[in-house]
Amino acid sequence: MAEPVIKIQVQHADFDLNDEIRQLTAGRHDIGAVVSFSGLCRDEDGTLAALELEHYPGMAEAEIRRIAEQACKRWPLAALVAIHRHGKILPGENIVAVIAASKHRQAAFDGANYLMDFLKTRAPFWKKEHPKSNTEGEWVSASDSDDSALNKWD
Amino acid sequence: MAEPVIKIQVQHADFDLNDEIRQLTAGRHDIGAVVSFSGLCRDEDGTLAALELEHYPGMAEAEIRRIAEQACKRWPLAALVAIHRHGKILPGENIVAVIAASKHRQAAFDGANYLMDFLKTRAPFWKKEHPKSNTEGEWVSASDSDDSALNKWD
Amino acid sequence: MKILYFAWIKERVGFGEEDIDLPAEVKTIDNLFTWLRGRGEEFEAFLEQPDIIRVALDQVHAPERDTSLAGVREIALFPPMTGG
Amino acid sequence: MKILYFAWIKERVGFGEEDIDLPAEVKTIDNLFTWLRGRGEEFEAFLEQPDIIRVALDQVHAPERDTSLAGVREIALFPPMTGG
Repeated sequence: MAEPVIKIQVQHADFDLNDEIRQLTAGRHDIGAVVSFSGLCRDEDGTLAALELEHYPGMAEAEIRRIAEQACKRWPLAALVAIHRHGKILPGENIVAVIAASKHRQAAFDGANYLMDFLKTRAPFWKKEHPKSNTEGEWVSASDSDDSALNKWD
Repeated sequence: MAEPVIKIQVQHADFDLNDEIRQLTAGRHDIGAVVSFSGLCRDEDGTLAALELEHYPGMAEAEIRRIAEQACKRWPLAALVAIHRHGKILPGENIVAVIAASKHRQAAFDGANYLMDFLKTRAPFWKKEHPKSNTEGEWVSASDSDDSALNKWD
Repeated sequence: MKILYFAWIKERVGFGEEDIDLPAEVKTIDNLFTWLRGRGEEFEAFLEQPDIIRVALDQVHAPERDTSLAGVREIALFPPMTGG
Repeated sequence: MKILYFAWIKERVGFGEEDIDLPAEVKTIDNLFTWLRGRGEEFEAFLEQPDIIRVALDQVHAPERDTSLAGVREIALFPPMTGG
């Protein structure tokens, strides 16, 4: 298989998964499976005005790239894309997308899942919740379940 | 969580993953994770003119729905979509899409992966390869690796 | 009884669908296979390896060959699935 | 040395970035924490629980507190990540 294509973007703008997938499969006939993950801003209580996503420019891209390179060593991937938004994000909007492409489906599932698990705990992004009721927001605490999700890759 | 939304479509027309995901998340703020799988027509040798997908109308939809209902019993899914194309499909084109939505990411990954594994071996579809060199096509043989992929769900 | 054939089985039989009155002694899938073999060499040919033939009764997989056909309206015979 | 602060650490310190000449005795991350504590109560406050502070040296995670700062141009201090 050719060298995997890795594309990492940190941006405020939203993304179109279909376009992203079309770009990475265009002109290639060796990709049989594409798995995408999108993470959305939840608000089950209806109390959230917006999320604010802060990041460490430079390191955010570099760290996701390091994780993507690890994934490409572990599975035969044709392409791996990660797009993480920053700035203000409203309930129901996209926060992050990961796309993994491979010849066969299990590598694509595992590659996308692995990249998300490590991105969650290692990529320098921080969420602040701005409630509708309150002008001052609160920083989200890191989740133990995100840390323990990494155990499945040992 | 509300009753999961299940949508099964068997059609010749292509699909737009972004539109499908937008439809199932529209107006909902309880979905934090969406995983999509798309299966594409490969042709690494450059010898394939087209795939022909035959199916059993009625049973194809019913069988995928039975698998989707099993997945919804096993994981807390908000929505599960499967779209399977039939008829003539060219190299690089989409064959199938599965989308799973949930509050958290692992359920979405597992739901999509499970639905694909069982769809592969239980949904009544058959592929015939029409080579560029030959007017008469050949039916694809079932794959042992697809059968053994089911073991991970035991 | 409506009987459906798919993929290469349909090609060997020469048609995809038939409506047929099954004799009273055809009570199970096994009985059906035996009876079909007697209908001509196109049926014998695809039933040479009966273990690989999949059967659905009223659009539900029926993996056991001693399953009764009582009350069934639609039988489908097809090779292992290769979709997805 | 460039020092960056993120998220609630930035809010407590009051700024996100500074250029500063570290004294020669600040040779490790541990030394840096000790020295920062002496700079005022806004630094003491965020360093009350030093174990939860993450450190990156030149944009690479540095989980060990005895890691040397020799040759480093950019140090970042931030809370556990909550992206994705």
